[in-house]
Amino acid sequence: MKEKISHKGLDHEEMLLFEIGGLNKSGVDFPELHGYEQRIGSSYEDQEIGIPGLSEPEAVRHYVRLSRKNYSIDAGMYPLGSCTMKHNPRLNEKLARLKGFSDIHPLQPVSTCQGALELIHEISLWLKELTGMSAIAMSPKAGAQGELCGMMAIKQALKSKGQESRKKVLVPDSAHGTNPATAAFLGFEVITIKSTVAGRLDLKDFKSKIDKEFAAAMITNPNTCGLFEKDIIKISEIIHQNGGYLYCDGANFNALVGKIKPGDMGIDAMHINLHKTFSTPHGGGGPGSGPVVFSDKLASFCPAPKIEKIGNKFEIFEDESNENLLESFGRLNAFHGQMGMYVRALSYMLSHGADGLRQVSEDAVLSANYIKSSLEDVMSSAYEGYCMHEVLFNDDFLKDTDVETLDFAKALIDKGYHPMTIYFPLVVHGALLVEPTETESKFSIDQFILTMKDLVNKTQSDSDSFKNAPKYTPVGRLNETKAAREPILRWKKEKIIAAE
Amino acid sequence: MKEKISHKGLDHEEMLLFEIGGLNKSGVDFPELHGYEQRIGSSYEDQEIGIPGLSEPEAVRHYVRLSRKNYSIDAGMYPLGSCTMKHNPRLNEKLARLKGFSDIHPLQPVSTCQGALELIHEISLWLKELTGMSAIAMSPKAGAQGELCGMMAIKQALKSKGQESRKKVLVPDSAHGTNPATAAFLGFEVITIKSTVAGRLDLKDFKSKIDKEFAAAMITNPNTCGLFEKDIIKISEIIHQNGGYLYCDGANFNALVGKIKPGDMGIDAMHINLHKTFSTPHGGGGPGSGPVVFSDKLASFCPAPKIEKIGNKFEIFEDESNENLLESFGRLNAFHGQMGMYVRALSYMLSHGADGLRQVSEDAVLSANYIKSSLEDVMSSAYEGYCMHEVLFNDDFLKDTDVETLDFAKALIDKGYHPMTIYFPLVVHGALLVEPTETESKFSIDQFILTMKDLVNKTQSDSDSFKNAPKYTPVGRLNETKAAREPILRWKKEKIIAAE
Amino acid sequence: MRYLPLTEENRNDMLDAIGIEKVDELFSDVPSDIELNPKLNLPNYKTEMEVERYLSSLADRNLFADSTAFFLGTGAYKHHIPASVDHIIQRSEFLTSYTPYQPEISQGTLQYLFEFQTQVSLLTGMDISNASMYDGSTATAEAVSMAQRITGRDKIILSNGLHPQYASVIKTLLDKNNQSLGYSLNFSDNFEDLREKISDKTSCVVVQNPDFFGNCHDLTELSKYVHSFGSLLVVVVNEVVSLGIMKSPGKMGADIVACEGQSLGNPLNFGGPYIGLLSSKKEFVRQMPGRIVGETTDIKGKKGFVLTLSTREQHIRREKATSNICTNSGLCSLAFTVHLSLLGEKGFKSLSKLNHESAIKLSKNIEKISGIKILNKTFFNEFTISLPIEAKVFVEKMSHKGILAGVPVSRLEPQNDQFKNYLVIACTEINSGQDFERFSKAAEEIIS
Amino acid sequence: MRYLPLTEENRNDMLDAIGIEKVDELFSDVPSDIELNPKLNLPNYKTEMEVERYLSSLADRNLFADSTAFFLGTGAYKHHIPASVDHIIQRSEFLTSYTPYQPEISQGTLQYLFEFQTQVSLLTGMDISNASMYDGSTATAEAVSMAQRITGRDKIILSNGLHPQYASVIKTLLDKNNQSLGYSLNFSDNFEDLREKISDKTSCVVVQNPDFFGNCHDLTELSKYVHSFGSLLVVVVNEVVSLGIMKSPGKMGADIVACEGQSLGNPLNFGGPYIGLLSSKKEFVRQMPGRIVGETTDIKGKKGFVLTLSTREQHIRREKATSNICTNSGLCSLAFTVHLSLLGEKGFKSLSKLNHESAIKLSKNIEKISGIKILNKTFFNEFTISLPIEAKVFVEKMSHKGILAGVPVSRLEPQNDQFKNYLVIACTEINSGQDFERFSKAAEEIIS
Ligand SMILES: Cc1ncc(COP(=O)(O)O)c(C=O)c1O
Ligand SMILES: Cc1ncc(COP(=O)(O)O)c(C=O)c1O
Repeated sequence: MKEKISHKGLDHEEMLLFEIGGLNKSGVDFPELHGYEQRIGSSYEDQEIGIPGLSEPEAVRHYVRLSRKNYSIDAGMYPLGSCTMKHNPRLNEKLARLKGFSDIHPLQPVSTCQGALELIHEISLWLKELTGMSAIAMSPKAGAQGELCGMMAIKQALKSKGQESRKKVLVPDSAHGTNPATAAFLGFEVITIKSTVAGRLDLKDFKSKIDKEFAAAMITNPNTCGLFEKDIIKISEIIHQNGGYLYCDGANFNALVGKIKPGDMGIDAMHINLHKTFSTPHGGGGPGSGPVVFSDKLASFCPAPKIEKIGNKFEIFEDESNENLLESFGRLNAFHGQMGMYVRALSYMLSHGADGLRQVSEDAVLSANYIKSSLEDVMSSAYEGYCMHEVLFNDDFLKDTDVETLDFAKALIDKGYHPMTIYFPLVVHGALLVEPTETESKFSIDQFILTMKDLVNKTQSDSDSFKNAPKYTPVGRLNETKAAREPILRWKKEKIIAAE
Repeated sequence: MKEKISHKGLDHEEMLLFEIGGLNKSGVDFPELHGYEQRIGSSYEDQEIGIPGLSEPEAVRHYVRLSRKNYSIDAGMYPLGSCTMKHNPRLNEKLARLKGFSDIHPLQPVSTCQGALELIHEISLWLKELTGMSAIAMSPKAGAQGELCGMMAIKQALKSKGQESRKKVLVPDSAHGTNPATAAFLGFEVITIKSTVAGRLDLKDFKSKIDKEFAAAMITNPNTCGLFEKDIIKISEIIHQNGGYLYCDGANFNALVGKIKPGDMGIDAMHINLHKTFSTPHGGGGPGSGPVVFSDKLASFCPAPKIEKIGNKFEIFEDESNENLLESFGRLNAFHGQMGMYVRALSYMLSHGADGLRQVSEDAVLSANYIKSSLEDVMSSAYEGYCMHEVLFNDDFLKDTDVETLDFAKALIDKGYHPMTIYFPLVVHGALLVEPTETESKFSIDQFILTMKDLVNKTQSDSDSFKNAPKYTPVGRLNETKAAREPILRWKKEKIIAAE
Repeated sequence: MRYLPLTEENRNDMLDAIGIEKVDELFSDVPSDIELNPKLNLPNYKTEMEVERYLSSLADRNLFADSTAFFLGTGAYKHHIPASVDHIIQRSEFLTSYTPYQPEISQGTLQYLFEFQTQVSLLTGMDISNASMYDGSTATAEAVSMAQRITGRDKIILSNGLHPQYASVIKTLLDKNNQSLGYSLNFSDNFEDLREKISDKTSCVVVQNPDFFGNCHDLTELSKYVHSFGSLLVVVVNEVVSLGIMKSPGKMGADIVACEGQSLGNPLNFGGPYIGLLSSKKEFVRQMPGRIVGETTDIKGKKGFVLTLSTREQHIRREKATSNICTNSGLCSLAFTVHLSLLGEKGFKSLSKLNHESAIKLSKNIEKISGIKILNKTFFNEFTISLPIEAKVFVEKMSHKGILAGVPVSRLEPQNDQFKNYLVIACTEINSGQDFERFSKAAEEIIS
Repeated sequence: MRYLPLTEENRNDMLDAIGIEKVDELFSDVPSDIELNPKLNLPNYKTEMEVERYLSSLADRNLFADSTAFFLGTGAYKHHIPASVDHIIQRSEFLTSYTPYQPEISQGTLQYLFEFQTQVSLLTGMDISNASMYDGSTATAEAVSMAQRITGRDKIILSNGLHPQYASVIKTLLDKNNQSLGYSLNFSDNFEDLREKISDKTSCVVVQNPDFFGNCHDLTELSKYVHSFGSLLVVVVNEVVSLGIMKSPGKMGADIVACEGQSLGNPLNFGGPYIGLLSSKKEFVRQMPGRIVGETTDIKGKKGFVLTLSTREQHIRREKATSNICTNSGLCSLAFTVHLSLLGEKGFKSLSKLNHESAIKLSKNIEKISGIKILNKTFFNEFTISLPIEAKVFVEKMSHKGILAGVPVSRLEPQNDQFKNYLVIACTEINSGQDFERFSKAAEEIIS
């Protein structure tokens, strides 16, 4: 007899699939087999794999119980800076499941999927118009792949001019990790640019690092401090004067959508996270979609596939030998990108329209500034002035306490909130980056502000409760060091520790 | 500024819609109006109603938070006796939403809904075959309306024989409340029959109460004590010899489905709760569906509508003047019953098939008996011998403690279980009626048994914890007396207490 | 079998624990006259894919509203349901829970029902409401039954504009002494007839508004008249969306209000499941059938909700209960309340106005068709037309053109020749100008 | 606007609190060269119903698999997905949460990922796996990149049976020195060619199994040969269902395995989102890209899960990270693991066998068609046929008969005439005997 698991009211403990499932259990029925002779040849094998199964009732319960251990936007405010955790409209989920979108194969005859191609074409038009850019690559699977796409195009452009020697990519120290990682992955040399005390790119440092090997700069705008790079026009001029390209990380497009056209900033390429600005759900980590818009200069280097309207038919150019792709830098993934995300994002765009999208950025920026001005007195704003769609605090307000940023975040969990992004960007000590998004009500934001104030108060009087937080969660604070030192990365009958 | 609400980790407090919504907020957009002159006449009025709205993000959060305060089958075992809380297959939900079923109007031309009529016809065939009965009325909206349907047919049959003077309906004291309520609603006189110490209908008492005014008996089999009425054949013979009818409450059909045909028991009418035996979800209280099968004797009195296959077309007879409905007792509700439930139930039946349905009743009965035999030592079985799909305990095992059945149930909540049905049936003191259903795994049942044993142990040592239970729930034990004494039945700006 | 977690090994272990060899031993109480394990003339199990394909093939044989120009009403209306409604009602915690008998772990259901009761009360203009009935027709019957108990009188008077099937239900269930209910479906119901029949034996007068033909009535005068006999006025609302721009039944003096609530949150579903709303003046609360949720506090004084006043109900009062209802329309009430919360005052009023405008627009189109006459002086989103041919034939022909044109009155009253050519047409926010043009064009072709 | 909770009044209050009059003041950092509030050549807001109708009209213009006899594969397969999968992935708590950065309130996601990693490791026969990549093609590229880092070598050798688009991706991203990758799509890949090219400069050899044409390979010998040069064997699996009745890559000696996992739990979606699986021997874990979940304990010693070994990742290591990947295929991995948990060993093996049988049955039917030749000696659920006419023309004509007949090799390799008449046909549990008959009948008509 197994030992008893201890649940508490509505909070159920849930063992691992491998502990509750069975090799002879299944939640899927099949018809009888015929027993034909196998045609697989010598790689045929019919031995035990070891994957336990669950009947449908058990499976549903397993995952429902697990789900209840998660925080979600649907259940509460999720002010995770840089992640744009806005509401995910349910209409989008419904439409993405229409069989005409979800049940079509990427390689079925083009004549049989004209609606799908038209949809991709239409979302392309929207994105180009919203960004004021002239070309687009839809296929990147997330922001980071969008960065690869943009930087590959730049690499290809340099190559086409015989400038392979331009190897240096300038990246601000406040940049998201994907920026330097992307540049390095493509063989560029990453040069870090300092930020000023005002949280912007240090122009002097920037200029000083430009030389003949200068290839491109990767600038995030609004940057990860939640601030608009006021000098962006100057920056782009310098870049172009020096024969380089301006890549813009568009992860923070939610601050600008409908409000300005990034094309006006003089950028050459920018990715857009459909899973941020355009509300496709984060799904616990993905999937995403990171289309990249391009300036004229880079348009011809776009990757395959390319979708075009020819007459009243839609065509897809997918083979790199195609005449429309002669200068293309190649292909980033199989097939045509994230159709499921395009449907959701286009549904979002159509729902809002031009007027609604402008309201989105205004409300997002307004909400962030409202939080900033409400908490400025008790916390420590990292920077002066107005912020964009997110507000950055440093840990000065915790200085004379035993509480650190991490403790503060964990205490916020106990109060029913998902913490803000912490310790990012790196340029601010003990950073707390708060992004409310436009889909929080004022009532909800006010509640958040009250809670923050309460917590700040408590840092003086009761620092212990911060160290012990969170205490109302399915598990207490977890030992991450142990996890990394003795990595247990999968279940085994007897536990193994990987990578000793 | 409003006061702060206190959440705890993943557990969010949630205020009333009326406290968080706004009259000028909405989660639905509309196009502009034309402003035509109204055509409603003097009953036109355009004044404030007072219904607050929520944007979609707020609405989703409101209901998601509320949902998280509920227990559900999906999250845990729900052994609520007499309710058959089995797993609700997700396939059924999907199919009920096919537009061909969900998006059709009950009064559209019969030629345009042949598939719907065929479905109703097919589920009728299944139910008749499974019960071994010859006629069926599909329209009743739940078990209780099924009872009305069956008893109306009996009333009509008596009338057709000029026997309106037969007014007495015999109902066992263990019967579900709907039985006497139904009979009384139709103007019958309800005569209560005692149960024996063995938990069955007392045949002597039964016979003694039959006289010339005897109209029918309403017998539940298996009865609400979870026992098979061994004398059912004898009972039906007595009834029929005395010119009466046997109505069978089929709410407990899960113990028998595929295993025996109720028609063999000599019954004249029986309702089936599709929302029990055939897995349509309970939905927090409904909707249900309670088709009634009839013996030959009652077949012609079936209510409208009636669906029949004529040639290869399906016809629906819905008007009582129709020649096919000449003896019909009338109509129980508008339209044709619970289509949404039929789709789910038929999907369930087809999925299981004849073999699977027999397995259902076997597993349900096996599981109940397994619990009975595992807990018999520490608790007090109300009756000897094997039970059917549910097992009934009395509160003898709590005798020398301060703990009452209600306390025991509340303590079970703290351990992560929905309590069994308590204080029903009324014939057993402090009843605890446990129905595991066939969709609990052995692991889950074993866990339940261990928990029950632990709790029973604790009744001796720590009765206080029972009185204070539940403590791990969104609210503690609620004051039901106060609710009934000072009924607050709706929100008002200033609270009102109804019905002083 | 995919839904059955017990393995053969489990079963054997459990039989062992019980101390028996075969599961059939557990059925030993079944007398030998009854066959155990009878042969069933039914197929064996099917895979999920097979079931899905088969039922889809049945679904495909129905002409569904979204694929047509759609104009059916008479108690079941097609409205656009926001996608979030279906997401919420599919939450496991709402979908797979039972009636909230254990309030401490059912606050989700209880709170939304409390909110639902409030919304329904506001809409109908009444003091209180219960937690739902099966549908509009049974809610109406229960309202009548309530009135009988309250007044201690049996006699019922139905207005001639009541939905024929609603009248049928009342007749079937409540016409205790086989009295005439004075009901005979009639287009122009000015209540003259009805006023004449009222007496001090009358328990209640039942009036539908807008009536079956779509006519709108101000019941203020009638209610006073009814009350002067000590009788109650039961108002029936088939299309709750109308309440956005019509005087509420409460304001007009209703004592009990029964509505079909399907229009909010619930799809057409070929007629069910739907949701009955039942409201009344607060002094009648102890005669209310069905479940009611009330506010209370827990041992620590924290607010919470419970099912209350259950001494009205069958599980406590048995043969003395106010009704035999047990299971109600739980999840449909959730859909209703979610949809209405999404709409809010602003949205609900817009929806109501849009429906009315849509019907006005259609009426303007139809007025231009020679041979067709609109009978209504007043209407909300539904009106009746008289055709130059049989309405039944007309709708059949229209359906071949992908238009579901309305409900022929003869579908419900085939025995009454005067209605042969009458068609009731409804129009909601789903109908576009294109639908109206299709209607006109096709209608002209058919009747010419 | 239905998704925006702020009312005008709220906005004004908030502006007041900030101490400004107009929201545009918040944008004062935007230099004047950039136009604020530019005119957008885009329509204004649409109602939910309008959006739904418009996008449905686009969807209606696509011929979807369920409405056809369907035979497409080559890296994207149609399988039956149990209805419960979609229910679970739509749970708010899974759908609307972010990457589990705060483990105490993300144990749901973390535990299923831990289970997912275990399932993937078992399927591939490898020690460890990460928490998913974008898709099979990018997982393959990342596997190659891993091999380059591990071996400190640049050179890559691709087998000629690799999916052409996968080869393209590797070429685009990793062909650092514009070396020849030795890739040229070729039907009968017996690896001779490949063996010849291996040297002690080779970082890895990439082999797809079953290969692009459907041929199955026992890689045991090859892996030994590859290892003898200090190179790694990267195995690519396009159709994970094949792993039910084929030797696992791990067993055959693979060092790194990259799979497209779409076949389990994920619909065709016109090519995305899909899910890349990446597994390896445990000694390579610190070169793994992407997120990995590990087990640990909380302060009270209770078991829990966290993202771990993050010093491999971009947010910690920046330019020194193993990859730039951040967002992965979270929800698709949930769908994968739910589907696989529902199947279990028993179901997965049945599924695998049924797929194989289905393909065998189709092959038997096709063998009877004169003029069509099956090229494969071995296959799992996919094989290649040679037609007497251009494959592109053939599929177009078949599509007019409601049959989506396969993928012409020329779709992916148009420049290579040798493949002009080659068609790759896949067959899964969804295909019935009726589909096969339709295929044969239509094919005979078209080629005769
Ligand atoms: C500023 C910034 N850039 C890039 C990315 C990478 O985007 P993705 O996670 O979609 O790859 C992120 C995502 O967190 C981000 O915040
Ligand atoms: C034995 C019995 N009879 C009748 C009923 C009434 O069924 P319903 O709730 O569907 O009206 C029930 C339901 O609880 C029951 O358990």
